[in-house]
Amino acid sequence: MNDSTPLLSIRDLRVSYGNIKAVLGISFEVYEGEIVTLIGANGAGKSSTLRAISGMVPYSGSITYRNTDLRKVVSDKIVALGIAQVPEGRGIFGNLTVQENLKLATWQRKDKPEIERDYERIFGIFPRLKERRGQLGGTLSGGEQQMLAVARALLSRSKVMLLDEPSMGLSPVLVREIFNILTEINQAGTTVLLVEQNANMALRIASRGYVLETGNLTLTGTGAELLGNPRVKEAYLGG
Amino acid sequence: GGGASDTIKVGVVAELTGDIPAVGASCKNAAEMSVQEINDAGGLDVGGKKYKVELFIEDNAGKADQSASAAQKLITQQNVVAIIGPNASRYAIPASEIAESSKVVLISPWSTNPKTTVDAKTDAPKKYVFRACFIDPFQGRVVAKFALDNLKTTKAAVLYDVASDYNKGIAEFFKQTYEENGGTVVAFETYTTGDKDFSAQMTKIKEAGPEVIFLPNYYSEVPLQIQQAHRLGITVPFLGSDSWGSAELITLCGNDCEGYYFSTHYAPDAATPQATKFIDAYKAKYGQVPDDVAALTYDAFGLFYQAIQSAGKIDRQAVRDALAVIPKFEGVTGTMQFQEGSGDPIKSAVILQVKDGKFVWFANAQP
Amino acid sequence: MDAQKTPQKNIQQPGKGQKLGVWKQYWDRFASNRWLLPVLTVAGFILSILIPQFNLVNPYIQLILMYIGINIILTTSLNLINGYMGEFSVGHAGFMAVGAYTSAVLTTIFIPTSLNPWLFPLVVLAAGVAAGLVGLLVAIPSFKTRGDYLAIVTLAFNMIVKSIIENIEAIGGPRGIPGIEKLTTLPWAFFWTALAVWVIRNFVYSNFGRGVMSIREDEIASDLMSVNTRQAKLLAFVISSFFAGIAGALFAHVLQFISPKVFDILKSTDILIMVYLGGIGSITGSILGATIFTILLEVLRPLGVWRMVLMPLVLVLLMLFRPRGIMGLREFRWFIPHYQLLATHLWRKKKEAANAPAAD
Amino acid sequence: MTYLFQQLLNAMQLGSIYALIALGYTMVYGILTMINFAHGDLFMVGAFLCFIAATFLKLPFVPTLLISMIGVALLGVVIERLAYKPLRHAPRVSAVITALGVGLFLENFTLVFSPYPQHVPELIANKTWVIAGVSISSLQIIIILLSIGLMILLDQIVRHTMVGMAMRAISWDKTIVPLMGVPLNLIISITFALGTSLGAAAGTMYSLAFPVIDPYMGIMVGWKAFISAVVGGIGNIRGAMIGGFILGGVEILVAAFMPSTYRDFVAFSLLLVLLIFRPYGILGKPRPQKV
Amino acid sequence: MPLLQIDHMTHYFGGLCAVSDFNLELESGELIGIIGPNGAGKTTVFNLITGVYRATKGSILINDVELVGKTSNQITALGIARTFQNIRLFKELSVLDNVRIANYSRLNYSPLEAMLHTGRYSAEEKRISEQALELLSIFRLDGLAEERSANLPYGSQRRLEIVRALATQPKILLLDEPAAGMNPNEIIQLMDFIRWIRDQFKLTIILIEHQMRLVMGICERLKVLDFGATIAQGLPAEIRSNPKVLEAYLGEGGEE
Ligand SMILES: Nc1ncnc2c1ncn2[C@@H]1O[C@H](COP(=O)(O)OP(=O)(O)OP(=O)(O)O)[C@@H](O)[C@H]1O
Ligand SMILES: Nc1ncnc2c1ncn2[C@@H]1O[C@H](COP(=O)(O)OP(=O)(O)OP(=O)(O)O)[C@@H](O)[C@H]1O
Ligand SMILES: [Mg+2]
Ligand SMILES: [Mg+2]
Repeated sequence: MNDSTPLLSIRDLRVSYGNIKAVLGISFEVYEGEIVTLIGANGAGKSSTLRAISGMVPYSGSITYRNTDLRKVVSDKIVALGIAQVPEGRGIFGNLTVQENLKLATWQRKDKPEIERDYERIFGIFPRLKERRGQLGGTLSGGEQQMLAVARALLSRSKVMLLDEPSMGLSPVLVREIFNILTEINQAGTTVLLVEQNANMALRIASRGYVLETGNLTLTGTGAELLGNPRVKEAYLGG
Repeated sequence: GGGASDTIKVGVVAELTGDIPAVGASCKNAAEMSVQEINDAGGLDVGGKKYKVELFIEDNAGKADQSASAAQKLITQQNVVAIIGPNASRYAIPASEIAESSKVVLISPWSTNPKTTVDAKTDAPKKYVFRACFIDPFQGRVVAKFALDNLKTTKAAVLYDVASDYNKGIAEFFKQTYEENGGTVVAFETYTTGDKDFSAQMTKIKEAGPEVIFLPNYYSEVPLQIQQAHRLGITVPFLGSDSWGSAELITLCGNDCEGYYFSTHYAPDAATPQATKFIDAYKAKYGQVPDDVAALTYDAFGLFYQAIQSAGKIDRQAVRDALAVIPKFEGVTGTMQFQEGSGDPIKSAVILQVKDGKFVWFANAQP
Repeated sequence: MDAQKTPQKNIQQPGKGQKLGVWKQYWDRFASNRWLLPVLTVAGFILSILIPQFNLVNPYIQLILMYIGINIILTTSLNLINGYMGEFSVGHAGFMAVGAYTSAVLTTIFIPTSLNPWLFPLVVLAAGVAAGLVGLLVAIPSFKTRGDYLAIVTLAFNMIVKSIIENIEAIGGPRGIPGIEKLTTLPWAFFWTALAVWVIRNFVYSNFGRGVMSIREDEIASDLMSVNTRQAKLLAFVISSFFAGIAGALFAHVLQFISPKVFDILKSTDILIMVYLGGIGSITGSILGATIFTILLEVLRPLGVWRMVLMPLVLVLLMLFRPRGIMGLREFRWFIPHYQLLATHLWRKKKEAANAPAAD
Repeated sequence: MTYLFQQLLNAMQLGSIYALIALGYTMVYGILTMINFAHGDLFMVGAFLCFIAATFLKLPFVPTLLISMIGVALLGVVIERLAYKPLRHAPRVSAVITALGVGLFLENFTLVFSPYPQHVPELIANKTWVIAGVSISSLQIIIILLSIGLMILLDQIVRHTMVGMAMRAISWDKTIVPLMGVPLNLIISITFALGTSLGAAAGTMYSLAFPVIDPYMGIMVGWKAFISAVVGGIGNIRGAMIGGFILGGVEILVAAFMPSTYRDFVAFSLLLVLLIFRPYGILGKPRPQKV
Repeated sequence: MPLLQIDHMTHYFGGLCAVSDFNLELESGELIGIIGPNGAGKTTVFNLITGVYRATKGSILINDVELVGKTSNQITALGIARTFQNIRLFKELSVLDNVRIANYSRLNYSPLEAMLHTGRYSAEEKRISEQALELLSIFRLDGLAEERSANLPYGSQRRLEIVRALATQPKILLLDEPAAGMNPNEIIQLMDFIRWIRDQFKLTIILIEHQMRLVMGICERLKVLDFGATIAQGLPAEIRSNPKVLEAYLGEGGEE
């Protein structure tokens, strides 16, 4: 699957908040069509990495998407380039309806008819959202919110989707549903960078994975390799 | 104490910022003009020696506490011989307490509250506090008499600012005198400083059917009040107090004030040569007709000059003693003289009428 | 309003040179010296007696010192609500008015002049109590209402107090009360200021004070952690208004004249500015804020009209560079009650002692 | 009866002016949850721009209104960029105090150039009709219609346009907004431009209705707009309208039927009573807080 | 006599029935779990017990004292403490202060004594501080006592929430999704931790969780909610194979 040029390439990324250092110089890349997962303990710097890619926090090092240096691109234009993020805690606008939440995600797009078609495609994947079009985002159940968040990311025509702990706080049945959807989306051509606490499931669907420990990358390998790695087993899979 | 050897230091406390900056601006203008005149003429002759006048102007930001500290600063830091100002009574009173206890003369150009010059505890007049204007009861009575006798009305309405002591004082004395002399006040309405909408009160006044309406309010508010009354179809004449006496009134009012009367200190058209000179000089310097604050400030300075000249030395106590017995001071706003043992001047008032966009002498007024 | 919802906190560590480091060391030693507080207090008190006695500084500076004291009381007490409890009261001048009028009515009408100097402490206390009782009334809406809505309640309260005074002829109406005796002296001003600061500090460092602070952080969690939030709010409002009343009494008896205009919303705004200038949730901040503001106003006097143009600019710039005010949420170490530090101190000692033999 | 109608009409006029100011106020608040205490002073600047345009440039009504609105909108945007934007992540009160400072600055800066009140010339020929004893002026009608019209327009913008949607999203959580590809700073600037230009429109109308203006005119009006906005439910556009009318109505009717000395006392006491029964204003709802 | 007895507890949000006819008898020392789909009403049950919302119907008795109608702080003083689904620490306060606050209902000095700095006040403050430090040291947080709690790493914040709850000296501890955001390994540590605090502090614990490993691993009894109603209850083993639960919550694959 690996082409020679990565879709997304992170070089020596450092992120800090005041004097708290969250990410201490990591490098990795994501190739087209992959599901790459980033696992690690609490506070390891996973979310900070995703935030840096989306331009939400200042960082040092470089992040390149195709051949664009993302440092020079403001947050909202990064989305236009095709990198969407499903943030930690879903980030649904509770005072907007489902329909409005979706519509807002098309801000950067000018192709009206295409957008209509995309709505249909998305409602195909998430029939539940179609039912709940008029409902306020804040009143959706956790799982529904998560679907909405993914749907929004898709609607911005993203080539790469960054997901931050999509299974957090969801019931087992919804967790499985979300992971199924991720695989489907990926098969339909979206590249996925997934941050997960639920390392078991994440590594199962991932083509490759990285382990992040206190701001540093310590291990890497294919999903299956990491699943079998004794250190990973001990630290992240619960023995 | 007081004063270096070759200059006379005078302090001014004025409302340069805060709720009535226009008052402060006029006070400052007149003060600067007065001092400049003296200095251009080579200084003031005191005891055979020419002294330059040095002016210290302090802003009180429209705050009572800052008035006190400004006065205190002038007295102790700048070592002034006397203080002119503050103008509004609510700022003049705290400053006057400082002046009184420091034994320094304070002349308020414009404070009309009777309490300014009186020690409230003993009811005795303060020794060091003077003013250049007449007091509220006097003016309230003057206008009431005018309304009854000259305008031959029996039903009057009043609209005044309840949050301002000046307006309230005059309004109440007007009411008292008017009713004591056979009239009735059919509506006695209020508003609060800063209000711009008087429609409710005017509607109420219209209902009460007065023959004359008294507005003892500032010239910045009066035009709005009259305009709104006109819009409601009120046609009876309006009366005012000295706070109308600014040329601004005409600009702000346009045609709406035409024909109405107010009591004030002097009539620009029937002015003495001295007053005319002042008015012309002021117009030349600042591009506008001086209002009452400017004229009274100018007079306060005049009083001070005359007092220090007759004292013959630059000494705070001597100035006070001379001022208290000043024989007869010919000011821009008329002649004045302090009542025996009091800081309130005996002054005459005039009634002016707005005519063709000018203030015109209408009558001399007796309280 | 909730001041604490901050996604990002930048704890800045300004790069200091070597030289500064040495100074900082001295400063730290100075700032954490726990003898400083009693020494300062006693020295201040003695000075406050000596200054007027021997005219060590001129009356102008004495007057400013008294203003500073009064402003410190106002600022510290308002900080209890706006800084520690995290509400946004914009009506502090209203409480001040209650105190000022209570005391002025007492000294001008009820108490014979000859007794005034002797009864003055009681008069001030009465002013505080009166304001405190009114504070109780304002606290009640705070049980249900928060944030901007509570701000409006305090604003309305300020306007109502002013309007009531304007309507009562017996206490001078809009003309106010002139001829109040000058009973506030420098020692008294110092005494009440020190008392206010001391009492509020003690309160803040008690569990009641922590309760008040926890309301600022998260009222629901606070309630669930056994904090009687109503009691805490009531306490905060009553203490705050009590001291505002005291400040009002001192103010009336230094100015010798009060009128409702003195206590309008602009006065409240001034106090607000002093609080946020000095820093929310910090008593030393309040002391600094009041002092700097009062002095700055006087020092900038020669600027005339421009003074009031410059002051707000200073405020805006300060907010931009120190959004929590000069001392926001921090306190000098010497200012914190002794036992507060002692507990952790002892604890560390104990642990070291326990660890020591093991290390051998 | 005539009396009552006349007073109600008076209340309508004052109410719609308060409403107009409260609209801009609540708009900025609704999107940024920031009390813009400088709003009253931007309103004042609007009135002064109107005065300058009408007096010195001798422009008629519509260009004057536009100049005032555009000028203040620019000023609003600049203030936001310089003074509020750096404080987006600071505690909310810091921005509020900054706004207070900005307001004081605007007041006193204007004062330096204009210590005396200024007169605004009559831009709309004022006609008064008397219908069944009730006087109605052309200005009154224009003011009432304009404020209702602007409210409807604003309401539509916020509810039904993409920009409006983005504004509402910002009010919910501004950190997420850029992830939707929405330019946060632009939307905030638009919000400020809209809100402050409404303030300027109010300033212009106000100075036509009450043609004496001074640098401090915005203080009291600003507080009243704040009160109106809160009474209606702060952040709620229709609420601001209702709040403005209620405040105007109460002020006029208390003065009309009680001794006018008690006006402030009664009006503000009523306000307190209202807040006791509706702690979040008339149309306001507490933001749902999940425990 | 059960320690906690809940009868017919029902709550509506507007028209929505968030909890309907919830019954529970809890004996001292038990550790039970509440599970159910998102939005089933689990957190609401906690909110009703702790007085955040007032139950529309029903009664909640602790040691025969009625809790419905009491304020949260009274309920906490009666011995019920909780943690939150989203961490709700007092962020700007120090770790130590977070814990000390929990003594509010048991102070032996009055506000006046506090203000006047009496001996009793200092002594009590000293006692509270030492007690809090003692507790913090049990959880290895004493080194951070003077740190702002917002500066703590996520895991420590979760632990601090539990410490703070314990500082109110509860009989019953309610834990709302304590494992949220933890990886499987951390979850295993958490299980030991919960068992340990139960024994150490003689607690009765009710736990809400979506992590089946944790729930099945330590809970003695389970209640399953769906749309506010109790759809199943019993031993973990029974629940695991209950068809209703499988359909509504666990999914066909069953527990992972
Ligand atoms: N806004 C912020 N301000 C200050 N520190 C922060 C901020 N956001 C994160 N941190 C700190 O940065 C470090 C890394 O945080 P990050 O959120 O990237 O971790 P994470 O791996 O996503 O953890 P989690 O599993 O808890 O989501 C942590 O120590 C955290 O406390
Ligand atoms: N304050 C509230 N106002 C209105 N509805 C509410 C409120 N709190 C909760 N609800 C609703 O009540 C229902 C139960 O919510 P609750 O938080 O108890 O669910 P939960 O079982 O804890 O879910 P989760 O597992 O996602 O935390 C949901 O439909 C929720 O939307
Ligand atoms: Mg994270
Ligand atoms: Mg829950």
